[in-house]
Amino acid sequence: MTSHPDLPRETFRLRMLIFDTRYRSLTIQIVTLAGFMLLVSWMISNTVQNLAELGKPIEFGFLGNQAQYDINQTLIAYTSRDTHLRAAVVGLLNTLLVAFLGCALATVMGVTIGVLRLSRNWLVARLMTVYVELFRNVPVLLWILFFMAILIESLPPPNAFRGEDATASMLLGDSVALTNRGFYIPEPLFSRSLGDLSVFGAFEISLDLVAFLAVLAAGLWVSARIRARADRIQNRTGLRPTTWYLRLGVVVLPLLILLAALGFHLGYPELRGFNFRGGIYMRNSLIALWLALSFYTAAFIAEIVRGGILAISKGQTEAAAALGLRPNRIMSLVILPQALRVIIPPLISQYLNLTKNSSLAIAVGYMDITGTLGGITMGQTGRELECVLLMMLFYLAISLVISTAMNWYDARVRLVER
Amino acid sequence: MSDPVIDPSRPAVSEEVAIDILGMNKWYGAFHVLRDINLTIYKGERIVVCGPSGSGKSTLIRCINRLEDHQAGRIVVEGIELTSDLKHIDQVRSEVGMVFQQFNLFPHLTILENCTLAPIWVRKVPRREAVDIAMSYLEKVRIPEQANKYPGQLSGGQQQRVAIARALCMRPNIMLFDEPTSALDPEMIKEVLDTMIALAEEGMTMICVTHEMGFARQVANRVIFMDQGQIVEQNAPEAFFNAPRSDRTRLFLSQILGH
Amino acid sequence: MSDPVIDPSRPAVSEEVAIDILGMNKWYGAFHVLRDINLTIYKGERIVVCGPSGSGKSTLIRCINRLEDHQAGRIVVEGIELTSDLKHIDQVRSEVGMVFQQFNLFPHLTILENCTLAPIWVRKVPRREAVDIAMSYLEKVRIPEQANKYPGQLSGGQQQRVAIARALCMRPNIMLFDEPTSALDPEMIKEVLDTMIALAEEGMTMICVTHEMGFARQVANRVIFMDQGQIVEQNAPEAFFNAPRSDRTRLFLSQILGH
Amino acid sequence: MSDAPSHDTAFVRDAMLPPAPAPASSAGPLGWLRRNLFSSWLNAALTLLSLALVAWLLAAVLPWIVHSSWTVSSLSECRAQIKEAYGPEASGACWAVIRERWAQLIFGFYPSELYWRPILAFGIALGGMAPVLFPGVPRKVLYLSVAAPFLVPWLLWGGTVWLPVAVALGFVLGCAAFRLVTPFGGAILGTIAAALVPVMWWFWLAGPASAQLQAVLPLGIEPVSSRSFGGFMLSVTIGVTAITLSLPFGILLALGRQSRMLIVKSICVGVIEFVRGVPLITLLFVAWLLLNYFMPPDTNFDIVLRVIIMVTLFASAYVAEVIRGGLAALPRGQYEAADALGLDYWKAQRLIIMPQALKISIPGIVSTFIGVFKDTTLVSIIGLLDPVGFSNSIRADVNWNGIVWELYGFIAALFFVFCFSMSRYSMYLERRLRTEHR
Amino acid sequence: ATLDDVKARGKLNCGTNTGLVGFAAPDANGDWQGFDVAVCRAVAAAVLGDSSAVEFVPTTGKTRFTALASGEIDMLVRNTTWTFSRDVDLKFTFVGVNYYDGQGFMVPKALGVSSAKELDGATVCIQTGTTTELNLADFFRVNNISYEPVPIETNEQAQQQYLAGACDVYTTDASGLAATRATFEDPSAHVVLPEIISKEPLGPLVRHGDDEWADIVRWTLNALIAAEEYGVTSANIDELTATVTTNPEVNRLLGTEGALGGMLGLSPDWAVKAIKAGGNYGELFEKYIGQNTPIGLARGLNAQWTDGGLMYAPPFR
Ligand SMILES: Nc1ncnc2c1ncn2[C@@H]1O[C@H](COP(=O)(O)OP(=O)(O)OP(=O)(O)O)[C@@H](O)[C@H]1O
Ligand SMILES: Nc1ncnc2c1ncn2[C@@H]1O[C@H](COP(=O)(O)OP(=O)(O)OP(=O)(O)O)[C@@H](O)[C@H]1O
Ligand SMILES: [Mg+2]
Ligand SMILES: [Mg+2]
Repeated sequence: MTSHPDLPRETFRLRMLIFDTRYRSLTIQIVTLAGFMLLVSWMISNTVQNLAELGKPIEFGFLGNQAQYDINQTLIAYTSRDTHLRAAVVGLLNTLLVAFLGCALATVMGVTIGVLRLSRNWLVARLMTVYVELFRNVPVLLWILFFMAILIESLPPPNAFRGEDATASMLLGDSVALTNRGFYIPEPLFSRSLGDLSVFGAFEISLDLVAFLAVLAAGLWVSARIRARADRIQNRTGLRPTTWYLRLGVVVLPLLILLAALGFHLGYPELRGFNFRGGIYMRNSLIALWLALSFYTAAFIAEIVRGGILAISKGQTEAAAALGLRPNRIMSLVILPQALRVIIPPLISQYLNLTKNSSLAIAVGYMDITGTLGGITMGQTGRELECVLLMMLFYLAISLVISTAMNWYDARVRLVER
Repeated sequence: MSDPVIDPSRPAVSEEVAIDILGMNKWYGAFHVLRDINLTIYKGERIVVCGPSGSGKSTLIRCINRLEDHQAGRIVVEGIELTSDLKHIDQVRSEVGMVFQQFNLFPHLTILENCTLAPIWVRKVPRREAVDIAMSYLEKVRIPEQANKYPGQLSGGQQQRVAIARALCMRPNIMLFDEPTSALDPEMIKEVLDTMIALAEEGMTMICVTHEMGFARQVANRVIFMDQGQIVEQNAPEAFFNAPRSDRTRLFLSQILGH
Repeated sequence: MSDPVIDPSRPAVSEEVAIDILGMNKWYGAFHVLRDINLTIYKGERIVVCGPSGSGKSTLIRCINRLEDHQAGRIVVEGIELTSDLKHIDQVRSEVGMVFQQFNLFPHLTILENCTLAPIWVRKVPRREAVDIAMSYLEKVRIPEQANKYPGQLSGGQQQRVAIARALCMRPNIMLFDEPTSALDPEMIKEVLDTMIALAEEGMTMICVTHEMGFARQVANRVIFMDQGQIVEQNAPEAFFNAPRSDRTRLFLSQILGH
Repeated sequence: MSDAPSHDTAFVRDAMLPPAPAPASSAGPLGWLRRNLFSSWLNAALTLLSLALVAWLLAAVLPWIVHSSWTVSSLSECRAQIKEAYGPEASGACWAVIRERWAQLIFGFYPSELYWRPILAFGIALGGMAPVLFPGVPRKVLYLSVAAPFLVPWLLWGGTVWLPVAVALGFVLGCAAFRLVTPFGGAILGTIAAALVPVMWWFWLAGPASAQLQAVLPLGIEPVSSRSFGGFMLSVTIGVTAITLSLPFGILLALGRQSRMLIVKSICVGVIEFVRGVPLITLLFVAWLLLNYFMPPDTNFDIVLRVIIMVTLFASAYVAEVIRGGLAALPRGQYEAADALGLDYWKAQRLIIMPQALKISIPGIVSTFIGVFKDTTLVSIIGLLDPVGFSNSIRADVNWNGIVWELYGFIAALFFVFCFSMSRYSMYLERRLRTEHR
Repeated sequence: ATLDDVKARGKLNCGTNTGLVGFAAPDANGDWQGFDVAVCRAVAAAVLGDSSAVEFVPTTGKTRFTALASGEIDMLVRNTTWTFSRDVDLKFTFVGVNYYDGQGFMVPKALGVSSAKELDGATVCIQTGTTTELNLADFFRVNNISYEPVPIETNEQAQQQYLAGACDVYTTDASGLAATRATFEDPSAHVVLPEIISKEPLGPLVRHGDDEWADIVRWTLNALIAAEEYGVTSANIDELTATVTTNPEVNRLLGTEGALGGMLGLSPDWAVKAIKAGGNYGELFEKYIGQNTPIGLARGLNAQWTDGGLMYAPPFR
């Protein structure tokens, strides 16, 4: 194939922009881009003009000003003399906290309910159906308000614990107090504490926690090695050594030793003054939000789990059973690996939904990012544009991270097809 | 009808009993699926079960490895009675291999892993040995080169042959087949039947639900015809096909062989 | 091999050129699918294209109505050169009808609506007239009584005949067929081929990718054999089948006619 | 037979066995109980536990619901009445607040003599959706579907009849522009014209034109400002409008996202991912706080309108993803067949692709609608009086200060009934789609 | 200008609370009632001659300023404290004070607390988005005692938490405390502590930059206050307008002398209409929040200056 009568190069004419498939898509894209840019720049110029008229040019300097308000729930040190920026960071961490707690509880509940919905027990299956339908067909905002109201109305106030004729008492040997302000649980204390580590002078991280995590990680690593060894032995001899006590031991024992070395003891909450003092205090707002988000999301997760398990056809279980596999092995070797592929992607998008729904925290006064940056800060400084922009950026960043994780997982586990 | 093709090498049947079913009854709720089944199968026998749809063929063989439980009567497999005792069920299941209509391969495992899974976890065979066994059976079903592919990448016929190899890897004494070819295209049916014929020639005890009458003539010692949850007729294949004694059998055969 | 069956009524071929392909090349990315194709097809010719899988047959006929674009060389259809000019593409497409292996009927429209859609929206024919045309073609393919059913309610052979009728409703001068029978069961293949033969007898210019050699012998003026993206051999059917000149053709024919 | 089986097993059954009744353990109510509730120790324990839970819940809630008061007009009277009727320890529900305020919870401040208008409007909206939602609806109903988008807002907001007419005229103008321009300008210019002409008409001419017409021929009904919208009606209005409007945008976004043109694709992906990545509440903040900034100085949209705009944007992104799924489910052959018949892009989309893709997507769209509808409760956070917002206002009335559960319960029940029936419906649709021949 | 807009529209857009007992709440017929609402009605009557020509826009603590700044509403009467930064930085004009308030604390009597200084470690419910948050932070810091803030979105939720004992203290403007307390089952079980930790002058506000409009709102409010001072009530106003009184100040107020209305761009009897809309300041007070209502607020600081209060309308001349 040496030469072929090639097309004579056509000279360009204007109508080719529209009628020639080669240039056509270029035209469309340029028109679209131009239209989009026009729209955006029109809106930006309007905004600039409007804000100039109001005398509020866009600037973020206000973040450096004193916030002047207090926040009850903080993961890092904060006082009303700190800046708006720090208040925003407090809110951000609070969002992440409730999102994390919510995802964890929702997963546990969702999986349990999803599995129970498939139970052969008629009553249990029906009850779970009622649960799922009830929770997913009522707005989450109402659930949040409901849970808050239930906590407030049904639990005793701290002063009911007081005095001779106390109407309420602490649980578990006076270590846990459930009040309508929140739950007080014992806190870990260390009599030989390692102290705190200051990061950039802005945050303090407890060295005890760091040490704990380090030992835990080491324990888990050793445990994984033991498992790998068990795998090797099984491959060689066919017999799998029983290792669970060993694996548990290497994780738990060093931790116990570390705790003993640090002088670990529990600080119990006790009623002093108006409130309980000491212990870890989980406020109502956090608990209500946490429970409502988890219960609501669990209904969706339950459906996902149920769908995932149903998607693994009955045939898979039967085939595995016919090979003589025991039910627990069927679960771990055949059903779970397959069901997880179906379950995890929608599960992750439920996590994303939960995180986004946590922005309803303001309904119960939990100081997440919409409560601090998008709430009090915005109200006090009148910087709506800047605050909303920052909030959106934060949520976008979260969803970007989560969807990247999901895509990665998706690509990793996709079943090989023809 | 032409003369039945009888394979001269058809191995003889021993005296030992492989499966003994005595007055077995099964209900689904109030629906009486299996009615008073009495059946003795000897080692090395190849039984073909046929009958109209819904007659309980699948249920019968699923009872034999206790994928379903029966409510009355006894089933004794290789001397072990099937009760709700888990130990017995496990023993029986590792003696009995089963091949399903829908293959039911594990799509997340490679062909090789499909075949070694049960030997490793149930029989506690060292992995290397399990792989050797698996490869030998994959060679027997003539697809050793596919060992590292996933089920989704294979054709239906290949998948069904893998399913057979997977069951064989447990070195069962008895094989159950539930319409192994009915989900396959015609050209694939042949490759699967060939595999099964080869297996029969080695003297494996087999119970096979199928409507492939050619296969039945070629390998079966006995053909069982079921209807409405009962064994209506059983006989050697030539007698069964040439001189069916019951009206129902005749009707069924005329329908099946009609085209 | 027996003598080719030559239909005595096979219409003569005119002098006018229907399709002219000159030094055409096409790449998918870096993969050279069609290599230097030169082919002239006259009005009224019936061409059968055959060749091994992946040889570029489909790609070739898809280039003719520009479902794919080519990167070098020229394709002139009914005097209109296929460039990237939309007007030309539209003109060519309304001159050329195409029938796909997978029928590709529109499942949400009735048979009649499938057939009248393009005449109404592309040719701007009044609805009443379009219905008349459609009914006449549906009669030609012998399924007028199905006109108000949906494609999902028809058998594969019927669907393929509807697909042919749908293409004919645009009154094309040229018909392209891409393995129209390969997704069909044997008994349905015949009804579709009969329809195509009837069409051929009317003198329609046809290019047909098919492995139905009986059909090729009966209606083709010319058989083209492709391999590796090139036209390896072309000839009148009797010569092609009886005295293939290239080794590859011989090999291919022996495989195809082997069973 | 050389190798006849050594056991003569030949057997023929002469008389067929009749089915025998199942043993008690597997049939009858006892069998049912055993199988479904007490099949093992674990199951029995679970059953008892569940029963205890149900009993406990009912014991806690039932007396409260039953020991109720329906007739009084304030919370204190209600408490007194319940104490009197059921003893000093009894606590019961003051359903009287619902009796007094249910109309507000449902219609907000909408003038009570005009309640027929929203009711009729939602009837029409439902009728308009019927051809999509139910099989075998007569074709004539399609006229209603076309008219509904203009009729419904007119009924809700009232005012001159010429405004909806003028708006509808915009679409006619768009079509006309497309027809006129396409022959010489091609589909691209045609599309641009079809988009620009109506937009210009709506922006600059529709208002004056309808005012002129109104002056010449006054035809209209009493206008109701969207400030008066509230309660459940507000939720439904926002939800239904947003979903309806989001369909065209969702389709465009989905097509854009499927497109091979990089710029178009990235713009659409950007918009979709942005909207899906932020919580609705931030978009509502934008509606309340920022949307007016984005507009030229001195334009002032109604807040309900602004909320509808943002919720529409929100719904569009989700609908786009649903429709993308529908598009992906279509085989490539459909596109090719359309091409081969000579249909151009828009005709192929309109006649071939969209009808099928949308049909597949309907269950997904219904689910999206349920989600959006539930999310409309968030407007209470920006001070609109949807049912949740209204419950706060009712509690600000001296008479009802302090009432909680009755209002929340009523609102939750309203939402539950609505959403539950919708979700059942979408499941039915899904089943229907699966069984229908495609 | 805003006046022209309002006249063209035929309706006054007035921002109010989404619901605050005594100050703004819709009744069973869907009509807004309350002390703040009455100011809106008076302005509407003065400008448009119709006290019902008001579109009430419920706003939250977060949304109120934007609504005003963006022109969504013409004026805001939502117990909004007049502060420096709101006036100067947020660019609003406070046209007067319709209620002098101060932040106070309410506690259950059973707690045995008699001063806010004894509240060390207490849990305090506050409504967010208001100045109370800032005052509270300052108060406790200055007194070097600790507290646990519980931010709450609406007054109703705050009340619910307080009653259930989820907070020891409820703090908000003293008027709000009184109003809330009044609706309790047993109001006597709760006390409002003596400390008033802040000055909270509450009043209507408008946007910067439209002084004519600000004047209208300012003088409508003043007219209500002055009317009380001069004894002009909704009962005797018709009589007083019909016969020119001896008091020239009253005459100028009622438009029977001079042309004050014209200077505002309104009709001469603008103030008459405003007063007739609901009554003079004192009447409004008594009707919505006074001693004889369930809320039962004393006039206190809000009495006329002649009675030792701060209500002092500049002269109408
Ligand atoms: N899990 C079940 N619950 C209730 N009835 C069942 C169940 N499984 C099967 N059946 C019923 O039991 C009867 C026998 O079913 P079985 O599958 O054994 O028939 P079969 O002879 O294998 O039919 P086919 O040739 O269609 O596979 C049928 O009527 C079937 O409807
Ligand atoms: N869209 C595409 N992108 C890249 N390669 C393609 C594409 N479509 C086809 N090919 C490749 O081009 C070659 C020719 O394909 P084509 O479909 O024309 O073959 P064919 O002769 O019709 O084969 P068959 O008989 O299997 O239909 C094949 O190797 C195929 O893999
Ligand atoms: Mg079966
Ligand atoms: Mg092809």
